Amino acid sequence: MTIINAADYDNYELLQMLEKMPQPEIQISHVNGQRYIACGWKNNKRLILQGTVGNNLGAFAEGPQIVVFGNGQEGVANTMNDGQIIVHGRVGDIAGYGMRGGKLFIKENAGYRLGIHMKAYQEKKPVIVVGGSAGAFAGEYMAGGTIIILGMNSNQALIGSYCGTGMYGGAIYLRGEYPSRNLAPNLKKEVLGADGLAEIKDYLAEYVSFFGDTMENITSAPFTRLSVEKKRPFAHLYTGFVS
Amino acid sequence: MRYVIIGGCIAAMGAVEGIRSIDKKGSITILDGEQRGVYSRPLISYYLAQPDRFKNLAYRSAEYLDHHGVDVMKGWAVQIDRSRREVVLHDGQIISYDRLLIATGAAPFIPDISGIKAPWVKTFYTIADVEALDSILTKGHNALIIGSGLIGMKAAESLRQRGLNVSVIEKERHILPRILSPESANMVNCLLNEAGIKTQCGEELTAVNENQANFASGLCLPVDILVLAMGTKPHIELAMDAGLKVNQGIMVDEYLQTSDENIYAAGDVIETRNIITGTSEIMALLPLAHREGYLAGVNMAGSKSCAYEGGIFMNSLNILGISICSAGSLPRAETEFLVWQEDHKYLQIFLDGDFLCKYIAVNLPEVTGPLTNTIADKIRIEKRLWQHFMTSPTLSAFPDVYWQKLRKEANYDYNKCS
Amino acid sequence: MAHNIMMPAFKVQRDEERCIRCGVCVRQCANNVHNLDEDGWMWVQDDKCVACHRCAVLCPTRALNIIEYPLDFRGNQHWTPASIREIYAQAQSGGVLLSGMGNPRTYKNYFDHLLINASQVTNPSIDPLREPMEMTTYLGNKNHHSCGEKPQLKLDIPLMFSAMSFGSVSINVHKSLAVAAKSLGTFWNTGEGGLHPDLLDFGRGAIVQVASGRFGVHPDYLDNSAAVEIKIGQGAKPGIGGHLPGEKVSQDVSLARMIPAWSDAISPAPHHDIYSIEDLAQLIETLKVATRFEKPIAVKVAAVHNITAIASGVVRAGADILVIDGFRGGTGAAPMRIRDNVGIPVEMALAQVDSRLRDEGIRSQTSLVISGGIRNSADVMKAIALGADAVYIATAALIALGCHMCQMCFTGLCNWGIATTRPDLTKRLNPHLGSERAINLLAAWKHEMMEMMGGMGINAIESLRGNRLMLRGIGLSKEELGLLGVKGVGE
Amino acid sequence: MKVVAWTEYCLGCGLCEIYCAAQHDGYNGNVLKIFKKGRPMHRSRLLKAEQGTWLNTCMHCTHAPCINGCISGAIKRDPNGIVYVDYERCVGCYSCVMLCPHGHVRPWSERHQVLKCDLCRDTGLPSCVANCPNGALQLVD
Repeated sequence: MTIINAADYDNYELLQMLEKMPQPEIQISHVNGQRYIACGWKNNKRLILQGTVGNNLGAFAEGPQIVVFGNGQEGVANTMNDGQIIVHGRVGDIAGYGMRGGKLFIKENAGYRLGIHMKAYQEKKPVIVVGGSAGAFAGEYMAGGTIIILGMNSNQALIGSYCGTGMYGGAIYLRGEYPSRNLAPNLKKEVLGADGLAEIKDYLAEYVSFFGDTMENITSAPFTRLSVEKKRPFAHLYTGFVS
Repeated sequence: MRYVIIGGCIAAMGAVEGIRSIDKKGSITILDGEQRGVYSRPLISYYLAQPDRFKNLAYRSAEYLDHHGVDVMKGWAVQIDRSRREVVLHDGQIISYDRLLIATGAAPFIPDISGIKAPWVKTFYTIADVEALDSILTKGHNALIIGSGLIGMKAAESLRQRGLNVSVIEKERHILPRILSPESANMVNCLLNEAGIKTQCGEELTAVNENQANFASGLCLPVDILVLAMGTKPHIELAMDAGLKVNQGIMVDEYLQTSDENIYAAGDVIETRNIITGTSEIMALLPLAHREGYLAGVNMAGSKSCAYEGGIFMNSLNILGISICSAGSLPRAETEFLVWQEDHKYLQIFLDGDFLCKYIAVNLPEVTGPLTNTIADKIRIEKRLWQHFMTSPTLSAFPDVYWQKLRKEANYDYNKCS
Repeated sequence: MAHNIMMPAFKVQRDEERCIRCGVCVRQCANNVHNLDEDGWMWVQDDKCVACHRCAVLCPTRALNIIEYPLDFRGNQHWTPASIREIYAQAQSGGVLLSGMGNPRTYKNYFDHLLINASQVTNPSIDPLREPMEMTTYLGNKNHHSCGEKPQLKLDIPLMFSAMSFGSVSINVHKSLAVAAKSLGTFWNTGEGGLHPDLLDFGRGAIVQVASGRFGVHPDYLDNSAAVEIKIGQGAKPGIGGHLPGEKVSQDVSLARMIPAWSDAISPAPHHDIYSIEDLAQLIETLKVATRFEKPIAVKVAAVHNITAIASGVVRAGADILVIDGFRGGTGAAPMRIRDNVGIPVEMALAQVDSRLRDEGIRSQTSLVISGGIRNSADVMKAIALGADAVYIATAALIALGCHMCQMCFTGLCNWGIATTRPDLTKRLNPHLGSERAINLLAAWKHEMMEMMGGMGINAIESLRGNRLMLRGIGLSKEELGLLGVKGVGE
Repeated sequence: MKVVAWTEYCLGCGLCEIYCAAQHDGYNGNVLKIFKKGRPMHRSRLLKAEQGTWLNTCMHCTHAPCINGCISGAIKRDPNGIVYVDYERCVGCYSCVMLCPHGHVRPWSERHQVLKCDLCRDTGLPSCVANCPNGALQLVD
């Protein structure tokens, strides 16, 4: 493994160097807010980042495997097409915006607008697992994929306001108690027993393997699955006529 | 190169075109035994029906022959001298050749029974036959046609059009036995009767007496004109005398070459391969005669390069507005078939596994082109597609596989078009 | 709902003397206006007619004519027939009124109040048939002092095809324009609906869009492009997002957008990762990093009231190309109220933005491209003289492909094969003919522009850019002249 | 020379058939007149199959089975390679109909003759090509 000290370079030098490095596995220490790491990457390189990463980590990427020992800022996995990002800490706003594939695991809390406009396509099914809680607008305009919010490592309410507003596809799984006033209307709510978790069991197992909790502990609380019955919520909003 | 063609009919014309596609200069001589010029035999029935309208029976015009530099000699060949490469004509003239094509065709079969030489008993094969018939026919008389094959039917039609009372007598169980199935024959029979042609099957001519024909069953019919249409036999005598290999017809290889390397043969006089049954037989059909002649011509003029794959039986005839098309053969006696029928239209197709082997279409000529070619090209089309087609047999309903194949063969690039 | 009280908008007139019952109109109308029954009786449903003219154009005997429905309301300057009909429609359905194409209202058109100069005596005019005439221009950041060469787009003609997403328009529109752009030495724009796999070869000639829905955006899409355009807003519907109804999301559209077929495709109003100029700067930067600084990044905004401040911010955020879309810009579907009432004319926005960027000394950091209702080569000339580097056209291109401006794009039943994804309608636009027509149009415009430039004594398009002395205003107030930065006629 | 039809651009509008009929029998493309006063007999037919619609037209084959199988020599090839019917000679046996692989040659039942494309050889560009609204028909060599 190659180890780099981020403090030795300025932001763009670091990005350019990473771009050119042939090594499959790179560790970067002393990351301190450097932006755009792994942006638009189309490879399976493995990055281990120590410190706090800057905005848009892994945006537009397809394939990189990224582990952050620290926190993420805004736009983690923004419009990501494929790959895996594991954050051993918390992330800022718009994590997983427009994400179409790959997986994002966050140990602690996520900021506002988590997984906004996520969508699935054929074999591409994006997944976000948040160990803590999520801010307002989680899953807004969600069109596909899976968001799981566990509330394990957080003292806050599980979700902020307007969760699932305008959602028209995919599913959000909430573990345990949540403020139901924060849910958008028209969402279909199903409370699941342990047997109802088959769909997400693998993701939970991955979470456990990354962050070291136990499956028993996670499944000790009931899960609520949020989805939509009407796949076309806006079909009757408009009217055309021969003007 | 000097080419001589014995016979001046369809195969000869094919040969001229075939030779000229390769050799523009060599001399071509056609020996026209009938001394009537190059004409098309199937047209004689139209000539008989409307002598004024169809005076000109030429298959290709005189200008056409001129243009191709063809010398038509009147006279029939009596002997082929292979060693000297010469043909001897009836008047003793000697024509030498480098390549010879025997396209002598066939002649009507005349049974050896009493009274057959009566002046009102005629055959229906040449212009001379038609002229002979024309000279004796009178409106309202009774005409009897012996044999309900293609020739018999066309003779019946033209005599009917001339206002005679026409009856067709067939020895087999149904009319047009080589073309129709019992089911379709039944329908055609009704249509023919409606159109004023009487038919009688299962009767064999035994004797011809004065104004009367006798049959094996004891039937006895009054008759003013009797037309013999009992089939043809190939003119193989010339080839036999010359020592060429002959079976029922002249034997040729796939290049239409006889057992003499300088002599080819084509048309009704040869035996060819039926590509459905795989057997070698006489297939006296106009389109095949042309193709055989053409390929023989090509092979005579150049190196032996164009092989003849054989042919299929196919016939299209119109009798008093009834259209009958048929192609193919049955490889076995028991062959699966599908039928569609509506009003006066009828279609029967015979399937050999996923291959079409024969069809019979009555008053439904529109779809027959693709059907014929599906048989001839042995295109595999699943049975269920045929079943679908037979629910409403139109070109649009024709199995898409066929159209795709045609389009693939055309294979044009849009960008390269004008 | 009870009987609809709205009368038809159009009347189909059939000349029975000329009609031969051939049925071409029946087969060509996707709205089922024409019907031929088994008795040979032709009948017409006027209320379904949208006046697309398909039937009239294809009728082999010219037996058809379409007129506005002659039944008129009582004359009223305030309650116009249109305003009454709109109320009927909403009272019937309860929906937001939807419409297609650009703003059809009679707002002042500043292009029509600008006149172009020509040389006489003191400065000889140039004959473009004889003299070389440079029509090439480059788009991108020209400020090379700070950090080296910046990526540029080279245009052989200062015209590009504007963004129209696959889904809102048919694949054959994309094919036509992609081929035409390649042949003309310019660029086409994918719009926000991704790039269809059939058109991968034309990606390098395409400006690819990244909009709030992020449809079809992935690394290959970004790599296989000429430039990337962040779509913030659109002139036809500033401030709101897009909504491609599920009916138009066919298998092919699904492939390009990478969403399941027949599901709605919703673009939110804002990019939720852009709530400020700083956020925009970050998305621009992200895209530059993702494309390894090899491609210019464009930002497209709608012309709105404080466009100058917005433009300044966008340029400072690092946009290499700033696209301003005026309120006459087209759309596949927009709420009618927004299309007709929101935004400002692009002429005014352009003049103001160009001046402002010059005043702030940042004009060289960006290229200005404008769009929104450009009808002809004179509009292009005026736009360039007002300060544009190049011009986007879309509606004009669609008209070249056969659009008859019926403004019913949102139904997906375009009889001309343009605003539809139905395969049987899509095939009505043969891209071989479409590209030829688009090429013809732009070739003709190019020649006209060279003629006008020659008349002005200018032999390079870049010499015209921002050369407002070549314009005079007519019928404009002093204030308008001042805002446009042009003198009045006679001055 | 032949007309090639592209299903991918064929709209099935049927204008080809209409203009084909009007171009023949002395109507010189006058659609109105042939439909109002005459007997419109189009040569080529619009077919509709699984793969879409297309004009089923003559390929003017190099070894044209219709020419070779014609019993009266009525089907001829002109110096430009166009295969046409000499109506002086056609007797309506339909051998050509039976032989045409494209199913293009069709009966003209009321005249007991056959109809086939002659590429509008008397008037220049084939009428179907000239009037196809979508370029789905092209004349190729």
